[in-house]
Amino acid sequence: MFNFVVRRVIYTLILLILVSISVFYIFDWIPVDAARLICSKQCTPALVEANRIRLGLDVPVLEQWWRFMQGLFLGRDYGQGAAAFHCPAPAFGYTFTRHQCVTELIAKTFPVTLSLALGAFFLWMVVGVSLGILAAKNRGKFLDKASTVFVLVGTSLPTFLTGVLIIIFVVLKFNLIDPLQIGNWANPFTDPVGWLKAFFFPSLTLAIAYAATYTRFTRSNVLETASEDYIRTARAKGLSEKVILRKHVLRAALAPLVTMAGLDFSGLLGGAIITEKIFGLDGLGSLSVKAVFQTYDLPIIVATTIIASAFVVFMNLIVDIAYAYIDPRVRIK
Amino acid sequence: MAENILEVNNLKMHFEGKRGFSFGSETPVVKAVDGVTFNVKVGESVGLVGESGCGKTTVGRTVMKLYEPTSGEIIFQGQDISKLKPRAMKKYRSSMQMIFQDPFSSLNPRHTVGSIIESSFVIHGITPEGGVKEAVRGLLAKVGLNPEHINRFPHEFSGGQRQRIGIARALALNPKFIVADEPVSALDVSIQAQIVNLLDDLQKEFGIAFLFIAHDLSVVQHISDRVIVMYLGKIMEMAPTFDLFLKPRHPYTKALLSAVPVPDPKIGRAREKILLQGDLPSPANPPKGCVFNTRCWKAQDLCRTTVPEVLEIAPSHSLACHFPE
Amino acid sequence: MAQSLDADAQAVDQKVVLRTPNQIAWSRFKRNRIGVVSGIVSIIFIAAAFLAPLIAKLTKVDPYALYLDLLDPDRANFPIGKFGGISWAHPFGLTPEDGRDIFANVLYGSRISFTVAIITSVSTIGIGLLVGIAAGYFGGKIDALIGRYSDFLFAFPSFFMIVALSSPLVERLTGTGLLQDNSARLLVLMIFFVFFGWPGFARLIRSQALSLRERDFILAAKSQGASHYRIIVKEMLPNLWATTIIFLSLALPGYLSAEAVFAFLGIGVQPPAISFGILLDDARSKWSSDPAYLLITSGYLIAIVLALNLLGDAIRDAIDPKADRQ
Amino acid sequence: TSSATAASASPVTGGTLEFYTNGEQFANLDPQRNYTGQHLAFTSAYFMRTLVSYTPTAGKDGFTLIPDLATNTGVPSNKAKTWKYTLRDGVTWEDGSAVTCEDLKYGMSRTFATELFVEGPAYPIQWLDIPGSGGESSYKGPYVKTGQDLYDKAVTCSGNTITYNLKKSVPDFNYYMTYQASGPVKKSKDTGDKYDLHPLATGPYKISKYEINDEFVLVRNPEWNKSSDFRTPYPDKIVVTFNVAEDLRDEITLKDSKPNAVNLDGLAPANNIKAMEDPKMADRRWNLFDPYVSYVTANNAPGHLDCLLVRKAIFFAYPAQALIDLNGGTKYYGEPGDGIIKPNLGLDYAPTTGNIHDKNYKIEGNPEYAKQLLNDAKKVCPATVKRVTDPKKGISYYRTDTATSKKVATIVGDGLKKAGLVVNVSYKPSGTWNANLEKYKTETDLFGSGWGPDWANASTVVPEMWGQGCCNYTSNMKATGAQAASYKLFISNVNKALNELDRNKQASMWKKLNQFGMDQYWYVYTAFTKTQDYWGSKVGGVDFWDPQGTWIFGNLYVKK
Amino acid sequence: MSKFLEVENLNVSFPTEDGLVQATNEVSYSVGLGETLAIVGESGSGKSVSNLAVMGLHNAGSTNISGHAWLDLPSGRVDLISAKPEELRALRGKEMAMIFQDPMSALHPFFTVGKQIAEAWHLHNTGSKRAGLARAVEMLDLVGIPDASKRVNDFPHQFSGGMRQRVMIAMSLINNPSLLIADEPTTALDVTVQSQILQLIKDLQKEFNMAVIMITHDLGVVAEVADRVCVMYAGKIVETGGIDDIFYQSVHPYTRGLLASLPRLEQSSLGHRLLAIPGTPPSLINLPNGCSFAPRCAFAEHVGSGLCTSTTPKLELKREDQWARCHLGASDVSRISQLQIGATING
Ligand SMILES: Nc1ncnc2c1ncn2[C@@H]1O[C@H](COP(=O)(O)OP(=O)(O)OP(=O)(O)O)[C@@H](O)[C@H]1O
Ligand SMILES: Nc1ncnc2c1ncn2[C@@H]1O[C@H](COP(=O)(O)OP(=O)(O)OP(=O)(O)O)[C@@H](O)[C@H]1O
Ligand SMILES: [Mg+2]
Ligand SMILES: [Mg+2]
Repeated sequence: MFNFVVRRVIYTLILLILVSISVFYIFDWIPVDAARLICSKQCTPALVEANRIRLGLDVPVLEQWWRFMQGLFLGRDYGQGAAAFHCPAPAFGYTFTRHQCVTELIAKTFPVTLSLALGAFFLWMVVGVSLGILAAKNRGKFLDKASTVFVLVGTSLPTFLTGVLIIIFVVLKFNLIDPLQIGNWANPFTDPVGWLKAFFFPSLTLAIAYAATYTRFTRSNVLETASEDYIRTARAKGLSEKVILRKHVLRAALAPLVTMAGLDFSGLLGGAIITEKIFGLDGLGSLSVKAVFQTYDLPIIVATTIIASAFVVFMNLIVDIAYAYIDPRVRIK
Repeated sequence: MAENILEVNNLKMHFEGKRGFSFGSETPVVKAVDGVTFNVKVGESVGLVGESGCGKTTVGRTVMKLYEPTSGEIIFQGQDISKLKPRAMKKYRSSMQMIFQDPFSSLNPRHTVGSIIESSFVIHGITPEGGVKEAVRGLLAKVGLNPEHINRFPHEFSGGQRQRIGIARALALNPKFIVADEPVSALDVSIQAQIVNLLDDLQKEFGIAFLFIAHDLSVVQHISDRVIVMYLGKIMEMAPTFDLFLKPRHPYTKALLSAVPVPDPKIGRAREKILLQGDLPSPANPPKGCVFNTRCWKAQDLCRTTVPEVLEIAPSHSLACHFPE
Repeated sequence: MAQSLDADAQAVDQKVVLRTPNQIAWSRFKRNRIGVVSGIVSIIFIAAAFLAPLIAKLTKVDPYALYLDLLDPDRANFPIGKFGGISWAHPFGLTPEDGRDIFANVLYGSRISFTVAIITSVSTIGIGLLVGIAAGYFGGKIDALIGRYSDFLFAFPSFFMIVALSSPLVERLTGTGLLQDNSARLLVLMIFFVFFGWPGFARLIRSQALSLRERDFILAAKSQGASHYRIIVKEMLPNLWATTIIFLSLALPGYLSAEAVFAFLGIGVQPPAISFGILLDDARSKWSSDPAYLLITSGYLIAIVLALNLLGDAIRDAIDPKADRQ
Repeated sequence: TSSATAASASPVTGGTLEFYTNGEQFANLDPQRNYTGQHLAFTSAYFMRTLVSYTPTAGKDGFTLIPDLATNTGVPSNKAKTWKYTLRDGVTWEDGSAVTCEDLKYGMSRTFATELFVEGPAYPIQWLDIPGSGGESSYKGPYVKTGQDLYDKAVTCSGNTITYNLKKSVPDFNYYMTYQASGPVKKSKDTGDKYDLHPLATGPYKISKYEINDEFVLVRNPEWNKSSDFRTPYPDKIVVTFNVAEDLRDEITLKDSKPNAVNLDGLAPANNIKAMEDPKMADRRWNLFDPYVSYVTANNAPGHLDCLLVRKAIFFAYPAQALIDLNGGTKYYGEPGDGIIKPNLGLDYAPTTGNIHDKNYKIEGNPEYAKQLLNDAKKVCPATVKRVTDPKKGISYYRTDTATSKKVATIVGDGLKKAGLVVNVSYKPSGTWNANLEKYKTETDLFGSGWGPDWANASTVVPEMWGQGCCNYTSNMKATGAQAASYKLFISNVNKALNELDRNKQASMWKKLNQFGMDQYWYVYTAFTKTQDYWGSKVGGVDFWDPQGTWIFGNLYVKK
Repeated sequence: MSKFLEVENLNVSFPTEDGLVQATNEVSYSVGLGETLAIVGESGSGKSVSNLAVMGLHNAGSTNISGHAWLDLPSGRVDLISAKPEELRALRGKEMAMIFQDPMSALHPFFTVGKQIAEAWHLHNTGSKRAGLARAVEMLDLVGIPDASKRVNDFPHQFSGGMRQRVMIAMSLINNPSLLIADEPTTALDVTVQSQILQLIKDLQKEFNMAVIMITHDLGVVAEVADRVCVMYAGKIVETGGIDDIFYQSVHPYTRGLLASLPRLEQSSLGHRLLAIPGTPPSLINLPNGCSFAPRCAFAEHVGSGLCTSTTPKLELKREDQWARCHLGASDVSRISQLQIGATING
């Protein structure tokens, strides 16, 4: 087990290094000259050159990457001479269009994304899993059919439509929440109601599609597990159906959900782009998308890409290790 | 004395630790076959028995060159084929064929019976006299199936019939040597006999040499001239069938024979049984010394330290035991 | 031996069903009423998409024509009349501001969306099959390599990468002068979909190939001397079709809505070409003044995706009734 | 035009005045970057003072300059090549220190730091007596310090008096002093790029919070002395909320759900009409001509629209009506213009001849006449005609990829098609549009934008749009070949007009030049646009500031 | 004498897409305490289905069950088929227990074996967790798992096949049931392990005086463990009787065929052909008219006027305590088979 974990961690780190280097190469390769973009309307070659130095794009890609990595651990100076300034570690870069260290931006937007992701995660897990279980339990009956409809609708509605429809036909129609409050950051610890108001509907939107998938997955897993031999064994012992479901079936049926949920969740941490856009949430997704669409703000783009990758890669690691704990068969040798 | 069609010398097949899509979960090396030496004479039927996981299938497949052996020689019709590349191997393929255990998975469910059997011809670019279709019909008849069923799919047949299809496929190119890997163990008793008889007949009729793998000793006894007993990747005992069943010399063979349930209550009641302790150790981590020592009632210190050599104790009767019966 | 021959013949003849797996699947499918209906509806949608020019001609509407005189200049060029200007001539009404016929636009939009979805699904399947089989069948180093590579690809935030990279790549493509603006945009989008889409399918195929590889009929073919090529093409592929068709039935509606999502973000084709995303984005921004526009365009998209999803479910149930997905 | 009527009531002190916008941040607050009317008006009204200001009064009087940080509006000498200002006493920064001449000098020097600041009006680079050409100066700004001695000679301080030495006559120099770019920056508090987020206040308010995408808050500046300023602050607090979704923004305005707030953006066209026609909203809105001219310029470089008749054909085929309707109609969007000088520029405007006054001009487009013109053009410039009618090539038209932009392009394409012209639209990412401007403007044939004068003189219009100005980047006059000679003459006339000290003479020169450009059909479409703005029912003191085309922010107060 | 379990006319059928599967048809058998009944038959002949019905382990919705299965409890006879689910549940694991063919999949992979065994104990006893676990160790010890007190905390995948089957046995016997149904408990195991397990079951049966039903398709196993035998074919019991009767003087041609087709280790059968039963068992959906075995039966032609293919034979008493479902009498069968064997060997 220890070996397994160590090997996984090393692999994860290697993967992360490779991915981050690739990100640097990719953004170097594409025909976008960030040095030119930040000099706005009137670009002279000298100005572009100056910008290149300011952005640190004047050195080979690998060195750019290395400086980035150093910056992560040691902090980094941006700009030159009198106008230079320092971003403390972990420095993800500096954006000249928003005049801020990228780390500050991330620190500000991440809680939003995290709230959205957590809210959605909670909703879809609760709804998806319980509906899936209920449907499996009442296989072929009304509830099962109703859940089928839910699954179909959920998987057929693109998030952006769900979001728009929820805003138009729920939020605005019934005046549920001061529209200005949606997406306004509120600290969940000091202002839980404000937090709920800000994130309930966006989370709901996001949760619907996932909940549908999870309902389907849970239902089929529960049914599949229920037909396993060891469930028959449990029945032969004289266990009641309730206990069998609760203890024996769910344990095995829901284990694969850990992997799925972990990866889905980590995917969202990188930003739920569509939902954030529709509800005007200021999360990582919006940050990165705006960076693309507004000025192609390379430092933000690179930083968010790497962060999103890191979430995925690390979550993969965590999920793998967690799964090994949940399923003793994986916990080997 | 008839010459050998197959000679296997110190064959080893070790499966490397497995790596796949996910980094981190690697499996250890499995010494599935660890130095076996035996031969099969022309037209002879050799049985290979042993407990599950002892490496019978691996021997069969390695001999067929479905696996690249780790080391050792496989001399087929006088030629060492152990290192041949697939293309060079093709020449020998028509003379050696295989029959599989599971009649369900050995036939491609998406092909008709006809195309399954004719594939042998297609692959080797052979057009038999009277055409491929005719030849296929002939083969079907030969194994006791209705030639009209040439266009049916495998799932329309019962297990025994499917096994016949598999046999027809193996016979297509008139092989000289067939590896039959538990050809009847998946079949019901009433069907088993049909197939055993069929194989028996074919062997006699065409003089095909067989390596007959089975864990059911009574079947092996019925069909083989000679029997090899394997345990944990190694040969324990090798002897003519009659000798082996009459007077097993290796403790393991003895235990194995005594464990076979006899379908005769009176004999069963009278018989004394040797009950082995425990189970087969893992081939990934075999015991030191004689591999059988952990379950052997006669094991002594020597057995735990020293690997017994395979010695010929009587004409064509070999044994690997420090303390034979 | 003659005796057993007869008995066998009898046993076979006595069987109730003598059908190929495909026939069985088909008959199972035919019995599923929802499946049949959604199949027909899907075909109608697809036909309508690809026959859009013909339909437009028959109904005498031009998707590119601007029916400006049917717009109300006093309402910032919103259509005259209720429900977004629905009339016999324009059954779905007109787009605000530029007065295009929504019916024709929806048809043309679905044509682009379907084209994207079909091409990407097919390419994804092609690459996925190739790579998945290579990994699963050959195993070993190839498998490890492909595995690592797909781990690597999975680590990228694909959605965001598409957003971030597509317009620079479009620039690069149009810069070569080989492609026009919109074809470049479509090509880039499709390349991205395929690029990030294949590892998923390849993994699926790999695991199937891996278990197929252990099936005795593959070993049988090998022992007969069949080449790798023959084994893959003749023995494995026919057994992978079911998985492939199931994947296709999921991928098609998936890519269809993905195209819309990206067009909604401003990635993908641009006017005068028409796509769902463009229509939906436009409709969304005008929902308060012209709700019919949003309802009709989103309704049409949802209907297509729903029909395809239902069809996919039915196909899956028919092919693989045990796998109990809803 | 009817302006606000609430001005008659007496203003109330206290309360919170709010603004809301779909935007995510102020384009720029850094004084040397600030260049849009509304931002200039906003910053100077509340917290950043300049040497000179426009009078905070509605109507023509608004154009009158009044001293702000300075004691006068500037003393020119040496044929307006030298300008002197004396600082007022008692003006302080928000940290309590006095605003000095050095601060002013340092502020303007930042304009030269083009590696950092390029967004602002960069007139000093052309004007100050420092060698250099075009946008390049020998002085590289206070950070790099190259040529610092040259700058120190051009701008000098003696006590409280600052002197600007120019290399040519600039009669309008004092107008430039209303720009934040001319304003002070305290060197020790300069944070370079980051200064944009928190410029130091000199006015009655100071920034207490600025979070991009979120909120901007101004509170009273305790270091500010009433005695040193003409301003009277009313609200206690000013809050700008960013990033309000467009739907919500419109909803708030229509329902007056935030009565103490001002809509900084306006409304989507359809809602705009709704709001304008709603009698209940009568005293919460205005509809006025803004200072801007919206235009579509034709690239007349060789290989592009280098043929006068073709440009003219495009002009007459242009579907102006549909475009105007889509934006709200003539009542709200504006009318086709007859030049680049708008009537509200006053002195410099006169109706032109030809173009929209031509008898063949139809507001909905006149494709027949355009076809006729194209036919004529075939004799003069067959290659160009062939190109613009070739379905594979056509007129290349770059636009940003926003939703409205796409609709406009569609309508333009459709309109020109009727005349047999082919339009080939390329949508470019709006975010990187500005950065690629230089490239785009040489590639595209048609190019749309808008421009308002920097102050009430066509000297900030004609040279900028058609000549060799400093600050407008959409100008793509590269007339060569057959047109080279006449264009050269045009430029020399522009330069003459620029140096003309007699304002009336100058005005008539601008009029002629305007006519010339229109006769060349350098623009294939111009519109004199209007603006509609909205505010809540509790907002008082609403007046239109003509020079800035927006509210007189300093007059706004929150009603009790 | 009333037996501990008496199954009467048990019919189990499954409605499927292709038609009604008549898995068992009028099945009756019984077993007494201390007795072992072997049910033998080919794959799909209904062995498991009938015993699952006894245990009440069929899916209620998709199975049709009729008939009776009387359990002779001290508190009175209970019909397991018509009993309420709760009653049945109280009996399962307590009075009757079952072990299954595949020990690999019959244990829950996520719980330690100790927990799984103790769970069975807690269900029918009250006691602390620790007591349950102690009891589990005791049972593991009893079934011969070395080092039981340590291994209770292991997971099933850490055990070999034979050990898992021991765990299954320990689990099913923890409440001292009076009836143990073993459904092919050794089919998945090697011969050496098989004989260990069979011995274990025999020993335990003796110790606890249980009624055992041993389901198998291996006549060798039957010979070793059974007191009485039921032979099943196509959902029906074709012959039943004492062990020696079935092996040495079977009446039904199918039983005879089975015995004759076995290659045998003991009598040196080298060289001579096996006597195979031709053909394959019928599908359970459309059973042929008459005797299900008739199409494969070498005796059918000796019965007059196509009786075998038209009339379904009843289970009749052919000899003392030996019933068979055949139109032929006991003496006919042995006469004809003598003839046939001679013919095959010579021909
Ligand atoms: N491809 C493989 N990779 C790794 N290990 C393998 C592979 N094939 C077989 N083994 C291992 O090698 C050992 C011998 O396997 P083999 O299949 O030869 O046994 P067998 O005697 O045929 O058993 P059985 O009676 O169950 O068929 C087993 O432990 C098995 O797990
Ligand atoms: N749930 C079910 N639905 C439909 N048919 C079933 C079901 N369960 C069993 N059957 C059918 O009932 C018949 C009897 O099955 P059963 O499991 O009792 O056979 P068996 O004698 O135990 O065979 P084996 O030796 O293979 O275990 C088979 O034909 C089987 O296909
Ligand atoms: Mg094997
Ligand atoms: Mg069974």
